Amino acid sequence: AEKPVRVAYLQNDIHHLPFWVARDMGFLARQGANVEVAGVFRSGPDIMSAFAAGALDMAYVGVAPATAAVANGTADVVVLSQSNAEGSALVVASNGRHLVKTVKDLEGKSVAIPGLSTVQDFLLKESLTKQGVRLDRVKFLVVKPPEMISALRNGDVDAFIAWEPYPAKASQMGVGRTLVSSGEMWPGHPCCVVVADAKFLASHPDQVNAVLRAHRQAVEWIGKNRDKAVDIAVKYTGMDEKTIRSAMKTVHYNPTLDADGVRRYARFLTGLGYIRIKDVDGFIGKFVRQESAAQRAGR
Amino acid sequence: MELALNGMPPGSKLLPHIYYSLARVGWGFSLAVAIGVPLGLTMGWSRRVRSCLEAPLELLRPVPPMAWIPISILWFGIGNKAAAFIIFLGAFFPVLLNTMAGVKSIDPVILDAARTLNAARRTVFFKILIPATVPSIFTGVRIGLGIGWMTLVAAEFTGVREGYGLGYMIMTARDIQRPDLIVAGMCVIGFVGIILDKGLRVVRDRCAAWQ
Amino acid sequence: MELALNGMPPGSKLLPHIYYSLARVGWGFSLAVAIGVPLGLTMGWSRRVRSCLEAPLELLRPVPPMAWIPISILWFGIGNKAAAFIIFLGAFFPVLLNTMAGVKSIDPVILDAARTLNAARRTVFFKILIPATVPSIFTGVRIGLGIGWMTLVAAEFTGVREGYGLGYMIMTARDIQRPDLIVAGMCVIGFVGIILDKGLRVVRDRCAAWQ
Amino acid sequence: MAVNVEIRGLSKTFAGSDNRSDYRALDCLDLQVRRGEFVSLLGPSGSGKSTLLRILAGLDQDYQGEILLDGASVTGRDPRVGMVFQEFALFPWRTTLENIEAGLEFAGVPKKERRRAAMEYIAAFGLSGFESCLPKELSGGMKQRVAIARTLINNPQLVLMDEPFGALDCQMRNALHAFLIKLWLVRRDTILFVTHNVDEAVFLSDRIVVFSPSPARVLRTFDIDMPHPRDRTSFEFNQMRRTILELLASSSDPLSEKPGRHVTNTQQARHEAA
Amino acid sequence: MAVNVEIRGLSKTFAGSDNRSDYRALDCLDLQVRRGEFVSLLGPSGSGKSTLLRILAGLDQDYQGEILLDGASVTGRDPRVGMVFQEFALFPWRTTLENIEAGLEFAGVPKKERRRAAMEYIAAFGLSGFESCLPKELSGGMKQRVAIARTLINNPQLVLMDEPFGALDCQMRNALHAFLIKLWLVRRDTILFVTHNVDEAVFLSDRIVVFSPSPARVLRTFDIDMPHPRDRTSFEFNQMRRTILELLASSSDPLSEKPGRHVTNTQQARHEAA
Ligand SMILES: Nc1ncnc2c1ncn2[C@@H]1O[C@H](COP(=O)(O)OP(=O)(O)OP(=O)(O)O)[C@@H](O)[C@H]1O
Ligand SMILES: Nc1ncnc2c1ncn2[C@@H]1O[C@H](COP(=O)(O)OP(=O)(O)OP(=O)(O)O)[C@@H](O)[C@H]1O
Ligand SMILES: [Mg+2]
Ligand SMILES: [Mg+2]
Repeated sequence: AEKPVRVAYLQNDIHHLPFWVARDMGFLARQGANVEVAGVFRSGPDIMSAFAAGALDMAYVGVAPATAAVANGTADVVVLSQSNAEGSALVVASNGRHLVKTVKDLEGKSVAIPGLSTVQDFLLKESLTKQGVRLDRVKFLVVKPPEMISALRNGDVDAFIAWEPYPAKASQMGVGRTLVSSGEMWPGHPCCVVVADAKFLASHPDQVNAVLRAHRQAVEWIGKNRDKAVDIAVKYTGMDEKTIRSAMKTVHYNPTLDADGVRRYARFLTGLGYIRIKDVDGFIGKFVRQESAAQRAGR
Repeated sequence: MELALNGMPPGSKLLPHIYYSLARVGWGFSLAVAIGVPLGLTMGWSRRVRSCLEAPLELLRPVPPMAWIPISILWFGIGNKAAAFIIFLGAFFPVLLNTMAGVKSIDPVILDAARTLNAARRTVFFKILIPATVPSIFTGVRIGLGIGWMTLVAAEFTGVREGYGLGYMIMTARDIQRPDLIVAGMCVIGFVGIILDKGLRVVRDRCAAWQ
Repeated sequence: MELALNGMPPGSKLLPHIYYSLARVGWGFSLAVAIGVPLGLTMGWSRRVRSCLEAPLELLRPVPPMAWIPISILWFGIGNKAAAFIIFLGAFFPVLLNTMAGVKSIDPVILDAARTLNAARRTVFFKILIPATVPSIFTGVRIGLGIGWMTLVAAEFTGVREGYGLGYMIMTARDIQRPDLIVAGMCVIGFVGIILDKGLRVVRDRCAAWQ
Repeated sequence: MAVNVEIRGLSKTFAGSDNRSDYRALDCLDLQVRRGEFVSLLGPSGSGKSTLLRILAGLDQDYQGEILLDGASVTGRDPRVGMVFQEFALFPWRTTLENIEAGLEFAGVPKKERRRAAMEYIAAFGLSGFESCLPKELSGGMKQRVAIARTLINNPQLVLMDEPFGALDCQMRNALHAFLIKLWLVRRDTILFVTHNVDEAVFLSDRIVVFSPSPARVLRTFDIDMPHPRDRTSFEFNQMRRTILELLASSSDPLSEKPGRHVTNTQQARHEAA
Repeated sequence: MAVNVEIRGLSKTFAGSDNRSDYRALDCLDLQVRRGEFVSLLGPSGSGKSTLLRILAGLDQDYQGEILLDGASVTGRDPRVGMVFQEFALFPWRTTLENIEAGLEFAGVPKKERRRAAMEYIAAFGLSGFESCLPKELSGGMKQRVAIARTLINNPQLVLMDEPFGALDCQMRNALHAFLIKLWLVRRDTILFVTHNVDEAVFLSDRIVVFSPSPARVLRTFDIDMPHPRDRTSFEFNQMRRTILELLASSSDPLSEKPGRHVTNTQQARHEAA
């Protein structure tokens, strides 16, 4: 018997709902994918470190840490499919101490971001630049998402940008309200993706494809069975149904990745000096292999 | 407060959390003792071994266990090996340093006495050095277990395979914004820590009654 | 390897990282000394104070500083106060316990001698107890500084307002997957830690020359 | 400056612990030390000599019976009583000078005055040149001289000495005997001196009190009226030594101990009790 | 079982450290101890007595000169040499029985046999009933008896004793003197005994060697041919004590020390050197 595929996902990140669904609804088994959860991680960079250590074959992870890891040569993975697009939001304090009505009002304020070089970092900075706000007029604080709500309540920050379900939780708790969702900032922006170790893909294409088929099936199923999907999300995160329900409104589950989005993102990282790639197109060509995988999946 | 009993990622009961955490600490800590004690004995005993290893160890010592997390994932992948490694790092230095200090603090007259009783160098090592160092080893082991246990949360930060662990439980409680469960988790950690320490003290009082 | 000099979140130089980390450790550590030493002295001196405070402190002791992070943010918000609190927690117990142990280990004959020289209780406290405990206090302070420094990475995990700090630097290096920079950061932490310890040893050799 | 000491019906019981029953160290002891008298206490280990001294010094106030200084009953610590300990008990972080002036400092004597007084004692005790040495830099005999000076500078009227020369070698001990007698002949304070050394007791004291094994009773008292300085090798001296040695040998045989309680010295007992 | 010891031109220099220059503890010392002779070494503190014993025991091999046992030159540790230390130096984690049988255990003697031998020594040394006590549960005199038994069970032909009774009180000391002489009269091993106590030296030895202040030279030798057991208060005994005490007093005055080097005892010096 073949060794099971070692898969990882992030704890409490509803962007990874398709995996939970594929697992609980038996899609993985039905597609003949023998999968083992090799780790539940707290952050994308940790998942990429695990790839570097050879401890993982496939994972659900943010496109940002995957790009950084591959560009910096730490891990060799390829993106095969998208888990979700959009699904983050900019939240401002609900008590209106400082009147923030638009992104432009953030000038001179402080905003929490989940980490430098994250998708959220990119979205916010791009959006601010578009509104004509100079970046050095805004104070960015790196705060881990679970602490963002406390920080916002304490007045340590005036706003935060994070992935769901934290924005939903904040409004659920009455601490903040969503100013703009990430879909409004950049419609259809890529967020979480399904990646596989490049060597594993070459040696075990069938197993990879089985997982991808289950993934597509799960995404489709979520679209049709909203309520049942919510139940599964509640089970995996331990959060209340109401939060999950409102969080899922802005998460757009879609298996097809916008490669242009990744390109835009890679340019952003290069611009900030976090990564150094000369040939962005060549890089994307090697990094995003969605078409070939889809072709193989459809075979 | 003891809602924690209902399980934190709901459905995950308290006992397996404790069990998995104990297993991780157990591995890392045992490794620290298994390496730290013999190494400490030889480093205390032989000036040559000491002068070789002292400098690199001194540089590693003040590096926080947390700073090792990325490296440990790189080396050991995820799951128990990486967690045990972080805990090992926390527990190793107190065990090593106390064992070394114990060897150095042996009254030289005791060693002289053994030599005038015609004990060979080997005999001195096994029959004098080791028993005489036992109390210091225990001190180191107790501190090491304490620090190892304190490193637990950091270690479970790296991600856990089984979905169980006290540190993981606290992280989950944090994710879903339940301060009460965080505090409950902290109490459990404090409590288990006290029990472990009490246990070690009992063992020590058995083994080092002559002190 | 010393690319770290170019700054980790690119543009942020190494020196301010060290400076901000030192400031945070400085605050937390000073607080630990400022509270731990007098509390340890009184707890060692007065059986009543000791019996009141011993039990709750024993429960808090084995709780890892990292487990305090969510609580500390809840109480202190983000930034230096929360970080200093975490470091305080790491440094406080070694300082307290060593001071207490120091008071208890004073040779009772020394206290008897002071009393037969007609020293009042107050005089014994200030002129005998405190100077006699200085070496133990220094031991505690050294261990406390070491652990405080080890807690730094955890503390800077809570988020830093200024965008500087060695722990923050390592986290950033992790976020963008640069193991070389992580190792460089660890070396810097180890190195600064050694320098701090050396400094404390110099001060101790000045103050406790009589030992 | 001296005081008359009367001890009447003094009893002391140490409370037992888990593996030790209550222990009666002193049982209705009567003893008088006259004004300006030098009295030595001899007796087997554990007979209660240190216990008696600690009570007289006011370090232990849990006893029955009465202590009278110059006829007035005393409870607790009396500032007229000074004590010299076997373990020297110097303050290790203080220099010779600072140790000797400690008593005056505690009493609030101004710095200049107490420094002048301390320097006088330093000269008298042959410690000149060592004023700023720490205790660890002194030899045993010098430490004991500092300890004596530190006690005497307070001008106690009763000086208690608990085996003060026990830790010294023979030559140092003999030199300090001569020194102590020279001091005492001038000051004439009342001294109660505990020792295990018969030679020492005969050389120093006006009267030797021999205790029985615990609980201490007075077994016998010897008056010694040889003039100072005494000759350790004279016939009279050795006659006295022989009598006392024989009395001690008959009252207890140290080589025939029974398993059970074994407290080597008070220090250890005190530690165990703590 | 005894051995003849000859020491020829023995010199020992301790290397200096930062704040201490090289120190010559022994300078071309000659000394003979005859087969079965009990020789005591007297001399001021720091004169090099312990240094000499450590060299003879093979614990210090960095010296010049020659040591002959029964005419054969010896370097390093010789199994015929045993040593008893002032600090008892018992293994604190071992019971009385285990301490006494240690030497046989190290030599690989089977358990049954060595246990039998140890029990014999325990009985002979009056330690019956204390076989399974740990050292901390023994009194000082018992500890020293265990230390002596532990050394003698190895049947050394030269027994070195470095102030073995220094830590004991007078009565215990006198009782052990009688005990040691009784043993020695039967065994007749060669004994080299270091002490500060003149009384002890006169009571025990065939010959007393008095060392000068450091570096040690032999100042004088006294032959004592009083029969055992000796009477400490006899005229002859005290005549000898007086002569030796006067010689010691004239050769150094312990109360007139100069600031500078002050090492109270060997232990401390060794610690500082470590
Ligand atoms: N704190 C204590 N608790 C219990 N027992 C004690 C305590 N202090 C002394 N003892 C006991 O009281 C008895 C008398 O002790 P003490 O120290 O007075 O004897 P001593 O005559 O001074 O003996 P030594 O000559 O050995 O100094 C001893 O048997 C000792 O065990
Ligand atoms: N390890 C050492 N390093 C340097 N000097 C030493 C060392 N051991 C001993 N000495 C010095 O050698 C001299 C002789 O010491 P030794 O211990 O032999 O004297 P001793 O005659 O035994 O004195 P005591 O009667 O006090 O035991 C002393 O001055 C001492 O300071
Ligand atoms: Mg006593
Ligand atoms: Mg010596």
